[in-house]
Amino acid sequence: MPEIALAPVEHQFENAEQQREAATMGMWVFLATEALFFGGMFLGYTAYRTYYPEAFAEASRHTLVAFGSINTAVLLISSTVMAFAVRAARMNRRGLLSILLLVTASLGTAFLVIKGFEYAREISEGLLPGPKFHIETSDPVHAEMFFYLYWLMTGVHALHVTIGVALIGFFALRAWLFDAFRDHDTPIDLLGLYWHFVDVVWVFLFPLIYLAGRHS
Amino acid sequence: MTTATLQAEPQPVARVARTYLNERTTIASWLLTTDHKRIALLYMVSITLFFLIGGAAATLMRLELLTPQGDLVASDTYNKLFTIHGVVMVWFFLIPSIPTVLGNFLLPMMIGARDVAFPKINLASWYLFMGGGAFAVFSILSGGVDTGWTFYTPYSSTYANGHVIAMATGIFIAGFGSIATGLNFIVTTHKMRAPGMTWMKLPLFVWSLYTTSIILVLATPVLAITLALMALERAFGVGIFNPSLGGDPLLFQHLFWFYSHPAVYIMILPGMGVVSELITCFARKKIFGYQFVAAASVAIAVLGFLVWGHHMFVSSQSIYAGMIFSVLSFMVAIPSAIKVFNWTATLYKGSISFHTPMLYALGFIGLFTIGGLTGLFLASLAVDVHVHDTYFVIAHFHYIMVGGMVMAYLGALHFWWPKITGRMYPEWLAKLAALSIFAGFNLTFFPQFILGYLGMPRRYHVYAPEFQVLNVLSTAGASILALGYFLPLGYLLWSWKYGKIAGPNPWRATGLEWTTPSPPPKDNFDTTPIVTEGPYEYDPRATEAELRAAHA
Amino acid sequence: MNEMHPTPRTYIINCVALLALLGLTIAAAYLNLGPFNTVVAMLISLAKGGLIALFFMHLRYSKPLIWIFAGAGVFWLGIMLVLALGDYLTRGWR
Amino acid sequence: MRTFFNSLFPPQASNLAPKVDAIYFALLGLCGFVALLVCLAILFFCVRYRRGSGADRTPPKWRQRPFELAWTITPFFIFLGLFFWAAEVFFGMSRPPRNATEIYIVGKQWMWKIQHPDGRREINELHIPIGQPVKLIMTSEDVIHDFFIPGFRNKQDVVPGRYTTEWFTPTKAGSYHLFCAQYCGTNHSRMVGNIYVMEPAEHAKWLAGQPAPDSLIAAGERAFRNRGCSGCHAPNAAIRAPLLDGIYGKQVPLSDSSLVTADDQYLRNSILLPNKQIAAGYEPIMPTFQGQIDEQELNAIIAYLKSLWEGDVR
Ligand code: HEA
Ligand code: HEA
Ligand code: HEC
Ligand code: CUA
Ligand SMILES: [Cu+2]
Repeated sequence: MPEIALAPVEHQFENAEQQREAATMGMWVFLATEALFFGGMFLGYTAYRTYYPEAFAEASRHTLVAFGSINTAVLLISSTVMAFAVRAARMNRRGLLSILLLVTASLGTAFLVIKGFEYAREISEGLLPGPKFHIETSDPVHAEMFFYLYWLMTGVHALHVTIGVALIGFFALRAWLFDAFRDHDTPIDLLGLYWHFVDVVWVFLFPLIYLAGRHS
Repeated sequence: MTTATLQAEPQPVARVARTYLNERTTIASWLLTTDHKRIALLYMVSITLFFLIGGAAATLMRLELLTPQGDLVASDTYNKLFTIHGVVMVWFFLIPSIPTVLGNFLLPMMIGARDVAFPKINLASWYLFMGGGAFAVFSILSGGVDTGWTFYTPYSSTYANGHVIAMATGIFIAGFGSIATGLNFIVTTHKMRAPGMTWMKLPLFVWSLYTTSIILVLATPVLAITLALMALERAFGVGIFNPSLGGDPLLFQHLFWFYSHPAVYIMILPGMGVVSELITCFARKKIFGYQFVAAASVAIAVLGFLVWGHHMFVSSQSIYAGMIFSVLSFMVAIPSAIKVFNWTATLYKGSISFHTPMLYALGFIGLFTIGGLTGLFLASLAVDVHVHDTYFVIAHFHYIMVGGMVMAYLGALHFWWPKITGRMYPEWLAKLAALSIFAGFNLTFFPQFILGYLGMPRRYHVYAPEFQVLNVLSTAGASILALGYFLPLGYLLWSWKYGKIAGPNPWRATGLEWTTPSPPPKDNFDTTPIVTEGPYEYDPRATEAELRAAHA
Repeated sequence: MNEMHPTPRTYIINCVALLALLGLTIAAAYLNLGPFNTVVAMLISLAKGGLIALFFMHLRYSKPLIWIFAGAGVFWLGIMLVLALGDYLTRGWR
Repeated sequence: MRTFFNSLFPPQASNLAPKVDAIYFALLGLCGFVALLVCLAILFFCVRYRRGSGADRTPPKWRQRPFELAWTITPFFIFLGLFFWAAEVFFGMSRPPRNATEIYIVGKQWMWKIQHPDGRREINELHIPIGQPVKLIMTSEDVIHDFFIPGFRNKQDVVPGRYTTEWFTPTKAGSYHLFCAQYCGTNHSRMVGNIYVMEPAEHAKWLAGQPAPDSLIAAGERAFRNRGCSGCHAPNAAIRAPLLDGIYGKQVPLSDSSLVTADDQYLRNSILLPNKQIAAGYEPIMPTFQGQIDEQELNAIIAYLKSLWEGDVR
């Protein structure tokens, strides 16, 4: 993530405008790299799903669509709150900013907790690939492939959520204690971009994982 | 020759000027610096060390290949040697070489900025690079890795012995260093240009760094996730690439080459940028077709992403995919052709002098052309079936990477050495080195084309006896090459202390970096420059007239 | 950048739209549309991602340069998927 | 002179070799010409316009654009031509003729196991008669290998978990190198062998000298019985399973209402991953034989299933 400027304008920049534009652009470039980082796994998923659609559909039916849907809603709402937080920062409303950030972070935490329950259930049902993996389907080999990809993709995503929650919490604290973002809202802007990106990734993960085989 | 040199009079130094070098001198001031010029030097020292490691492995390999039997080292050792050689040379030397050393040093100066956009991230990228390097060195010292630099599954993930995971971690971490550098360069080029420095006034070196950065940023993350998946498969038996768990080993190859083919353009574009600078300066001529050369860089960066499957023609990928990748591979050669022809045309009616950097630049054009043209052989499907994974491929890429990029790196080092250190290198010694590198290089790698078409597979520790003669030639060449590389190592260090004082612009080159003192002060420019002229306002006739005047 | 900014109203509408699309995608998944299930799901995801990018990430109010970089990630991802699937889908052809 | 040439150029011993070499020489000529042109131009300019040479340096009047267009478009068409030529030959390389002898190859670290249709086996050696097209059906027991015969200009990766094919018609008697060309571990460079191309008469003599083989089909039939396949797939079996007579080459309807051609890969999958594709109208009860049947036995079974083939669709 581009660094968070503490001094209003660092020595290499001419003015604050240039500094903000540079930081915003840096963040977008970073998000492009993130997209391709996830992209590698998406390619794996797409390739195997086109080859083994039945196995993937059956395996997908073993996931908990209710949990997944709730989690999607949680993330979407947290994104909305984050958008308001960015707005609060721009308006220099420190109290509102820290509260909104805290709400966002709590929603993120809720997402992780729900995901944690899901993981626990899947482990107990033998859906964690490995020696104990067990699934009642006609093509267990590729059902297991689905679950490799499931754990990888949601795992890497959850890691991103965790990082996001930690950062948001930390920023909330700084906003509250030091009023760190008065007239200097770029860091919050960037944080928001990151959080929305994590949300977008999930928006694509959700149908691929939970909805692949619902209709049959 | 002496009259032909156009060096400005050395400037007498009245008092010690404040430069980025002597501004502060503690070790901490180096290790914690955020000055792009110091970071460039940190990188320079580090990649030189890695070059020596990779070169030592190459030396041992070439010695082993003197005889058809495997008598110097065991098979496993040989396999580890070429893995170390490939990994270190690609990720720890060639990819960082010009971008992180000369790019870091010059990019801000060339566009009239005080520093890159994110100096702290710049420093962090060096630490990431060194952290990754530490993992790589650890895995080498603790037993090595024998997968080849391509890490093909399922060999790497299931059957290989050695510290594959440590090596992959090293590359993974260093990869994020690359991403940080690329991100920095992109934003810097977009946002930090001095007033008047429009895109059509950018030096071509900046164009090449910019396009390189685009590749770095969009390709490297795919390598990261690919190696991570491979490591997970190795550590926990995750079966993404493992056929016995229902996976497809070709998926790994697709992902790997999606990164690694664009990565070869990471390795050549900066060299092309350097050559554009050198040719114009030493021919004292505006580059022929500036816009086309710049656009060719962009075209290479984009098209370079469309051809990765040409490494997989015989991998059992679909033959139709093979055909698509083949035709696209031909297309990606067109922008390279544009560059070669424009450089040649630039020489026409120039006023050409042959200082060491120019020798390297001319060497680059010749050797890159040969390497690139043999790339066309490889892109031709039926021919690649025969020469895939033979020494023909080895020769192809060494012609581009060593004959092209390493030459460009050395040329650039010599050209900007006076700017970096404030001193001149010794010209005659440098010319001797350039010539012996050129001769040694061709003797090393030309025979390998023949070997390849004869059918000698690569990664062979023992080989059929009829291949011996050509291998001996190759090893002989490699010894000359090694000596050639040691010369600059010695005299450049020497010149840092004892070289002639260079003055701000010994080549009388255009470009903002030459308007600063040598070595430059910490913030490069006292006042932000305002750019009114194009990047290559050279005039060969004026140069000739001056020369005649000096004679008279 | 400051002149044109989304209002709270925009954010709320956006949020509601996203949740509605979420409902739609779940509902669509239970209909048997044959191969179109995946297509519909991906189209809805694209719409959702687009809304988030346009309004929450302020893409709609950003300079063209930002559009280019946002697009670059998607575009290059597309290259990867299309060309690799070009292999996977034609392997059986003879 | 001949021997000198031979040390620079591999023997041309298959029908493919002249075709590949033709492209190679065309490329050599073309690229040599272009390289020469570029180098001579550079050399000429460097001499003529060396500093202080007194040559005329008035800027030329002509415009740049025509040049740029010329050297963009010319390579474009040359490249297209090259592509089509090489792709045409490549396409031919991937389509074996119908009358080709089918030979099974199994690669494993670090040897080549070869099974002829009549059941003879060889290791790291392959004896074939001149003039008879050969189709290799290859798979690997462990990692990726590559079956490379420089004298034939042919090579193909040998991938675990699936069949790849490669074909050629040997045209010159002699002994040719066989190399493993895909890095496969410690003894990769020792995974080599010889291809012996013989006059048909000599090949027959060689055959006669070999111990009478247990034919591949016979071995397959035995395995089919011993492994219990016949327990389900025999006409009188108690379990309802498809009859396999004549299956090879047929279009098999699957339970997801698609059709597949029953080729080598399909038979292999049916045995190793029976539940991946279910024949329409049957229960998915066939057990998997993954890990129980090794590649050679599998090849024998498939050869046996193919021998049950009647009819003339191929
Ligand atoms: C910097 C590195 C670099 C560069 C720039 C290139 C550039 C090119 N490469 Fe190369 N390549 C590698 C590094 C590089 N390569 C490496 C490392 C490998 C092996 C990896 C491994 O397996 O370990 C490899 C392997 C490789 C293969 C796979 C071989 C195999 O394993 O079977 C192929 C196949 O198509 C290929 C093609 C090309 C082409 C078409 C270009 C083109 O971009 C070249 C374009 C340039 C020119 C063509 C020259 C100038 C043009 C003219 C003067 C024009 C006029 C010409 C005519 C009109 C004929 N390369
Ligand atoms: C990227 C850059 C790069 C560079 C600069 C080089 C440089 C050299 N390489 Fe290459 N090479 C690769 C990239 C590179 N290489 C890659 C990617 C592979 C494929 C690996 C794989 O298959 O996985 C390869 C493979 C490769 C092979 C094929 C191995 C095989 O397949 O079996 C050979 C064989 O000759 C070779 C030789 C050389 C030589 C002689 C040099 C010379 O130019 C090097 C000269 C440098 C020096 C000589 C340094 C001087 C220092 C010393 C001499 C120290 C001496 C000290 C002691 C011995 C104690 N290299
Ligand atoms: C328990 C009974 C059983 C055994 C034992 C068995 N099979 Fe099968 N096999 C079936 C059934 C039922 C099907 C059809 C359903 C399917 O396609 O999976 C089938 C399908 C097949 C097919 C695909 C046929 C088609 O029409 O698509 C092949 C080939 C085959 N078996 C070969 C073998 C071989 C070889 C063996 C022994 C190594 C074997 N089978 C052992 C029950 C069995
Ligand atoms: Cu088998 Cu290399
Ligand atoms: Cu390539």
